Amino acid sequence: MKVSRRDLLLGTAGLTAGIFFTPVPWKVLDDVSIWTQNWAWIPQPPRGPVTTKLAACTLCPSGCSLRVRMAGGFPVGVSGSPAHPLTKGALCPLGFAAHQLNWHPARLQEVRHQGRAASWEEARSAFEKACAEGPIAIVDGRSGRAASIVLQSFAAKHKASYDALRNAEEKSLAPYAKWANVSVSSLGYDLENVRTIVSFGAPLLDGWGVPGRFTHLWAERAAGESDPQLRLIQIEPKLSRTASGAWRWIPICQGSEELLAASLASVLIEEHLVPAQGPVPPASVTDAASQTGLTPAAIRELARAIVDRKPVLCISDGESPAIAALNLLLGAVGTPGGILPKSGHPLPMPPASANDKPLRAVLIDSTVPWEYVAPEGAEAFRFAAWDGGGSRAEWLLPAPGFLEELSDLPSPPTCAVATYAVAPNLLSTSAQTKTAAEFLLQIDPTLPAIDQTIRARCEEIFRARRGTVHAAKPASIASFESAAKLEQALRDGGVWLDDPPAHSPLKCSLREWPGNSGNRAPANWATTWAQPVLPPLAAKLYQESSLRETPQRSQS
Amino acid sequence: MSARYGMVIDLDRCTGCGACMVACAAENNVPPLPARATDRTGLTPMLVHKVNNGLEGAGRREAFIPIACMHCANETPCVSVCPQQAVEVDKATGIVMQIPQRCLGCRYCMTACPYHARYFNWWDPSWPPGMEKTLNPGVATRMRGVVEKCNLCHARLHTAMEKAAAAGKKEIEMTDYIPACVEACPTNAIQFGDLANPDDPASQAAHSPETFRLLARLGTEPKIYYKSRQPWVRALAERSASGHATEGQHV
Amino acid sequence: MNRHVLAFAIGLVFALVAGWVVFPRVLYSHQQQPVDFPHKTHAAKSGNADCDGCHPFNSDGSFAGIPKNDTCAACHTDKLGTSPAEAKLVDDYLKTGTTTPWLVYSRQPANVWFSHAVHVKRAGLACADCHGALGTSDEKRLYEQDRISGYSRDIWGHSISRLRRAPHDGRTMSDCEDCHHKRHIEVGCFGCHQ
Amino acid sequence: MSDLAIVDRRFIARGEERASTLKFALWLAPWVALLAFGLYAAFLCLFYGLNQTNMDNRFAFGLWIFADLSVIAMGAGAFFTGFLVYILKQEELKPVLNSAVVVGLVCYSGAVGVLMVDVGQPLRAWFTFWHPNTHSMLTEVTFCISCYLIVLILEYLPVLLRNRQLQKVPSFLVFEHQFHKLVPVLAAVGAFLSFFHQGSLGGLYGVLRGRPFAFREHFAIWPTTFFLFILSAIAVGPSFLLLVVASVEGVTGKKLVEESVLRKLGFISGIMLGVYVAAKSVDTLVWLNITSPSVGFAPWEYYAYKPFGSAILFSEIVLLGLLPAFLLIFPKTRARRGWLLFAAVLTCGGVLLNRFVLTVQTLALPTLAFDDFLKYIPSWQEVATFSAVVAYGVIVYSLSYRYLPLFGHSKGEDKRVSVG
Repeated sequence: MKVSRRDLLLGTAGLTAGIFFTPVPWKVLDDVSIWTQNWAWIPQPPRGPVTTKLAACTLCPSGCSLRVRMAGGFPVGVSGSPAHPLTKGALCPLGFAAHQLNWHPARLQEVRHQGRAASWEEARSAFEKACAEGPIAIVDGRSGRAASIVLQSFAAKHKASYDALRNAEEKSLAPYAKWANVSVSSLGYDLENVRTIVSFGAPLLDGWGVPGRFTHLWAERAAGESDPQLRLIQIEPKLSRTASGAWRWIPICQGSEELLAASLASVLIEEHLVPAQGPVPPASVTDAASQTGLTPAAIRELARAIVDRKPVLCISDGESPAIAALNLLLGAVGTPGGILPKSGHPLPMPPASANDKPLRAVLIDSTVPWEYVAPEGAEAFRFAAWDGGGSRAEWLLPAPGFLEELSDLPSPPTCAVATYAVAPNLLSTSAQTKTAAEFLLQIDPTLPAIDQTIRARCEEIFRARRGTVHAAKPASIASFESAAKLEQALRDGGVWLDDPPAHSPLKCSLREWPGNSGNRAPANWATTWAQPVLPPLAAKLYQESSLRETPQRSQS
Repeated sequence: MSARYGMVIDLDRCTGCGACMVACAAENNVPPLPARATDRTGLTPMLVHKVNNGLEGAGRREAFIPIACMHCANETPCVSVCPQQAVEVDKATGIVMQIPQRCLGCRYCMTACPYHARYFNWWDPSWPPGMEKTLNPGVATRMRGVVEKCNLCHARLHTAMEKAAAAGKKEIEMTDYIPACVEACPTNAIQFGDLANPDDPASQAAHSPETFRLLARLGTEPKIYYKSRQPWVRALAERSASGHATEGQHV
Repeated sequence: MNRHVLAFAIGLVFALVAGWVVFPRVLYSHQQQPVDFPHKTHAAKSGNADCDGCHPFNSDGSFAGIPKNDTCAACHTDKLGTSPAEAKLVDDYLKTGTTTPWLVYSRQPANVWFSHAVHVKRAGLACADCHGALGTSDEKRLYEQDRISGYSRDIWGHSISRLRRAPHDGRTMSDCEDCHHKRHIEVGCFGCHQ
Repeated sequence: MSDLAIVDRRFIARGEERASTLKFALWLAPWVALLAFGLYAAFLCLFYGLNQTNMDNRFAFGLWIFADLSVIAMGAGAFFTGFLVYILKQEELKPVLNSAVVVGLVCYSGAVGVLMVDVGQPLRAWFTFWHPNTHSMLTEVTFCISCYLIVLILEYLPVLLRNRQLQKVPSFLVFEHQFHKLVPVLAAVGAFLSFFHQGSLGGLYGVLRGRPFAFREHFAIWPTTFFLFILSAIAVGPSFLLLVVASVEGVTGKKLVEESVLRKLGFISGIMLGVYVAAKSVDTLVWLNITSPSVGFAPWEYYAYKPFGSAILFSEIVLLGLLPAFLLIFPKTRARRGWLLFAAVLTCGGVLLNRFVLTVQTLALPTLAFDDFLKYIPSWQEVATFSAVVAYGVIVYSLSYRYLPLFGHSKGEDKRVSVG
């Protein structure tokens, strides 16, 4: 029989009617929705048990203790460890997303020579050649580590110069070190006992020093109080975060800090607010007033306010002898609540040997910030885990990333009590990466290996029988039966904190009032991090909120 | 048991460092967004606003106001508007929650929220290759086209509940349940706790006279309390509407 | 006229057959487990008849789930028998150290939070209450996966209409809800979603 | 004559003379192009997500929601005319009934189309039917609009079946005759549904207690905007229909309906508009003096931001409300076609402005003391998608006009039984 058009029509009608009495439309509708809930191209977190490990952050000299949550062999979360005696569990914003840094697009994956892929062998032979021809310099961004010892001793053996760069906090301590003829790393601020802090532009509440150390003190003793136990006087041209949180904000003209310090000193002497000692500052209040933009009355009022509550401590942003001299006058050097020498064992620190001959090559450790520019004409061997935009270097050598390197952490800058901790390598390094120390150790195996140095230092601490190891619960050194046990405790995330210093007074002799130094370095993470290397989630602060102004350096 | 979790935020202690924002994003698998994203299309379940007292010169002061979902307890604006029950006030915890898998992305709840604490996934989430290994196992990633917001780190509550169950306990230990932003704050500006429990320090702090809440007069009973000793901060935060006291940073 | 009815009826029947018989076969893809695993035999030979012998709870209360290779290796350091399945396990996975890619019948999506501790330790459910006789049979089950949603067939249940299902068949959200209602347990969305 | 033209002719009712095929094609071409462009934009939004738009977390609603609200208000002519003709027996409006149905169908289907692009997860939109939240105005809107869309399709069916070719199928003829008995019922159902979703659309904003600019006092479970939207919708519906008919007359150069019909539409529109403006004024006063201040929002602050000064409120109520109402009610002005059309345009403008204010100004205004007044300019994808709806409307209407007896009964009608 012939199927007519109408039959087909009716057949289709039947089909359509029928299909609604089957699971097809309903199940497909449901499944399609489920499909949209589990799109294959959207990554889902790993399954499996989560374990927590203690570690230490090596992104900056502060060496905060971390609690790292691990799943499937990878870090899935970072938070501060409350056991740390200084940070008390605080971290900087970068720390909380640091576990993602190893997958940052700017991560260096391979040796690069003049922008082209190269091999470690080539890098090594090139460096050995440079060493042979000489002179070379080795630049270390964070001296005093076990790795620094390797760099130092290599420099010593191969007639290279060893330069240890200092960050702004360390620079602010440099004058006292010079006058007392001790090493900068052996000095620190006794913030815990201060009652008045006069900050000349130091970003005390914005990434200064060890995260949490000062902010905790400020929060407990100052925040929002009209008459706080801890008075913070911020002298700074612009309204910074620190200025906003300060007890008093004194806006002055750019660059007139040291003149103001001098004039304050003269007022203090003139009004007998301090015992007259040391050189008399040349500054007169009136011309200080004209240059700082303050009235003479305001300067005098400020001087009185400073000494109203003692002990008082002045902190400069970067190196500033004039402000250091003011501290001397205020008697804030070598006394509690002032600048104190660390007791315990300040690590040996050779002076940065100046080299007059033009450098043949320079080896730059991964701890050196990207702002550092290699001397003209020197072949630069730049170690780094991430490319911070400094492709100026001849050689880019991939260094281990976050939690990938066994390292140790000597006392952080500004800390008045000696500490020591070990940063374990929770993650295995890829074969492609090497630290500068490893690189040099391969060239000269006689250098002291990292773990040997760590062991030696643990034995040193163990022998000295001073201080406490802060872990889950604090344990005094005396309670350890062997140096090996101590080392294990530190490798498991413990932090050794020396006993409070037995006050060995700090002798600073100063002939005349120092002149303006001028140099001043911004010091907090918001401005010193080259933006391409921010953890992507920290970059949200700049990109997806108006909380922070993008750092000027981000243009590079 | 019926808890009412909430926070007390001491604005005087906030230095605006942003640690809470980063910790929140990391804990909740919030993706980094494409370069086109701005503060208006971003995903910031915890967002710190920068405000000032409107003065110039030496009298000028700035303060920081962290804003997450306020978990409104009364007439919760976002719950009643959702056409398909993707938003719900949890009976046991008082947490206002958003179920991305149920959400159809109509964004009606976003227009309903006076705190702008709800965020839309304008993009499919994506991470640089390999970074997905670092996602937090407790939290499922969202897909584009849905709304998300603060759920008081509910994954951490789950973990605490499981721990309690395994130990044969019915109630969780509050020490096991601390939201990421609370844990992250370097000045302990954020107190977290069960506001229904009179013995809870957070609850005592919240019900003390010097606390206040944003847009309290709308009558939605938010469970995020604030305090500040600085009159201008109180005045600014308590005043209901006016765009004059802010830097034009959000545009 | 009745010719029209016939045409309509043919279409109707065609639709019904396609929808009820063909569709389920097309919708699900069929996969074999990497290694045939007879639960019953293992329970007998290994001596621990209880599930938590191989599926224990972690110290933090989380559930270990499918055993890792080392659990198998505890007995299968080397081939104990002659079965090809064991040979495959030992040679391909235990020796090479690659995790065995077991297919999990009751795997829930990432947005679901299911705590075994809460259900077993607090509510006191037995494994079989949800997983049926899985542990006490040697049946080699196929793993069936929904081609559209990517879910295991056990989630929807084996009856495509979800009517007249076997007791342990189906783990959809409504199944969870039903059970909770039966026991008068009230959990909000985030009781089970993450 | 080309074959195409011949086929084309076959579909046009006997005795109706229409523009030549070529002319018609030329008329359609630009609209089809616009439609295609819009569909492309919509595809971009569906494929890449809503990052293609300029909406953001603060401006969660944008051009599309404004367009939906407006279009649906304009479509109100369909249910209201049906209501007038079949329920209130206003027989003289019958001639425009069919084109009212087409306008309604176009507006509603267009709105639903845009909505499907607007939501982030259209494939999950059906959850609203499966897990409805009965407290949500949006649920009410979704249910009513989808039901009413079906009603409109049913109402359109008999019109469609009057096509010359389709009438050749006897069973269709039978069906259509039977169906006519059903139409009054449909009209009643449609009216009922429309009342609710028009209202709920207004309710969408009235319930936003978090947005004191939009929040209004409640009667029973409904905020006043619920009732204002119903009133404004039935006020603007006839005006829009009037404009459509007039412009069709303009384009075709034919007199399609008696002038009296248009006047009648205008008059009804005017009356309703008058009622609306009165209610709106009262509501505004209550809101300015009680509702808003009671939650701490001084009303003047709403109008402190340019360009949304108080002028916007004035024009909404007086210029585009009171004035057209007067022009439409006052016989002398209504009698003059020019004034009639002008007033109708103002009426539409007023309702458009009202929808704009509720959608855009509500979101632009700050709520927290420290957030800002925001700007939002739609992206080209948004504009294109929206314009696709317009194009779609014109195309559907043109086709309906060409092939279906939209206005009154064509002469071919009585012969039709002998045909086929």
